[in-house]
Amino acid sequence: MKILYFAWVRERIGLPSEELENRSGTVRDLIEDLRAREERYAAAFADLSALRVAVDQQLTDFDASIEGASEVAFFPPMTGG
Amino acid sequence: MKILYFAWVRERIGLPSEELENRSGTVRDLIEDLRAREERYAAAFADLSALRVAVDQQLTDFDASIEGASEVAFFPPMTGG
Amino acid sequence: MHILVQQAAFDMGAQVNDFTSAQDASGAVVTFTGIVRDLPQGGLQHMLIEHYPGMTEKALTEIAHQARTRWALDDVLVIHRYGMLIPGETIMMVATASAHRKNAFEAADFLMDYLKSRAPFWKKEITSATADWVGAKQADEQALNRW
Amino acid sequence: MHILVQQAAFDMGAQVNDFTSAQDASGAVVTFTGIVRDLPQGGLQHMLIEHYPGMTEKALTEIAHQARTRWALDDVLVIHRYGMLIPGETIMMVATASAHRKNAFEAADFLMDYLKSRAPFWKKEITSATADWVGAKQADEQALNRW
Repeated sequence: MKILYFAWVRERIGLPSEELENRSGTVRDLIEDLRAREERYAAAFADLSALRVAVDQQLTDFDASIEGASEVAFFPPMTGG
Repeated sequence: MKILYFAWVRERIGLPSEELENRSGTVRDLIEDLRAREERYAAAFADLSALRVAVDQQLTDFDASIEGASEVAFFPPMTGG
Repeated sequence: MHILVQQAAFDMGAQVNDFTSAQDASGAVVTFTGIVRDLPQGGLQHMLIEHYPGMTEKALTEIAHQARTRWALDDVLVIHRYGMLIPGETIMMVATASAHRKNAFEAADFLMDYLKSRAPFWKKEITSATADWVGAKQADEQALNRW
Repeated sequence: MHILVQQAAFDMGAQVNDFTSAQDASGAVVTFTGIVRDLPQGGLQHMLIEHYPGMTEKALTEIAHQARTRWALDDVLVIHRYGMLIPGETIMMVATASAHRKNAFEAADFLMDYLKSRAPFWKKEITSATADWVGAKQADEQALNRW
């Protein structure tokens, strides 16, 4: 499972992407695991209201399942246009 | 006083413009005079709801005064754009 | 503010580029372009556009001024042709520039609604068999009530 | 329907001309162009636009499809750049073509609202002293409720 980070989430974690072993549960469960890893993850995921998530390139919410997903991406609200 | 006609009003009357002596009163009075002239004028001015008028190049209504005006134009509703 | 009433064809793309590159405070440019299209039943040979020289420029200038009064715009461009046009040719365009996209969109929409019913242009559609003046649409007159 | 996500600059005028001349049933073309503008306090050196390759194209395609479902459109064009852009450069454009001006206006307005908050782009503004990610505006998120 590929985890991607964009914009200040990428900068705060210090990585554009990383590979994790596939897992079950929801986006929220994944975030708990990441937060527990290191301070930079805890900082990046401190305020979920400032974050958005896409599972397999579809925007979704933190309660979405990640079972069988190949990509999970975290980023701030988008500012296109 | 110059009287101008556009689009089908011009075609029905057969003239793009003509000079009349200056007069007082309203647009409606002028129309009565024109209607009385000839059948082609009567036909052109038969249905005022199908006509618009500009006095000195400002869109106005049939009760507007033409006193001192130098141009009065008659035409159908506009279809620009 | 630029108001052009002309018989000659114009290069829409070049006009848009010139207009856009002249803006330095604006983040948003909206354009509308009107194109001669064929009749629903086909067969349009050309369109004749008549206008009222003198009044046309005044009416367009006044409409553009109104737009600038109502929205924070950095610039407005209106080009409208008259004379004979064939299907596919560009009849007219408006462009608006603003720091904010809502202003640019609303002002362009407003300009089009007013230009459609308040600028002295009349269109005639010519086929091999017919030559008909285009009628004003009730919907176009009603559109003015939105503003 | 044309969706382009690219680093390279594009010629807005040429794109508009190509788009417009490809339409034969449409009487109305509306375009929106977004330009890098300086900060209110000045000093912007450049803007960096990051995006999510793969998802970006999917999101833009889906937004364009939605527009085509909701309005009678003959064509839609979306171009969005990423990478480094300097003030005055064109960030992106959308174009819509329809037989009727209201459809073209509303669909372009809709595309911009969705693209702004639902396409995975992020902007960073670089001055000699600062490098700040542009924050999403509450008003942009609320704009989606109009549709």
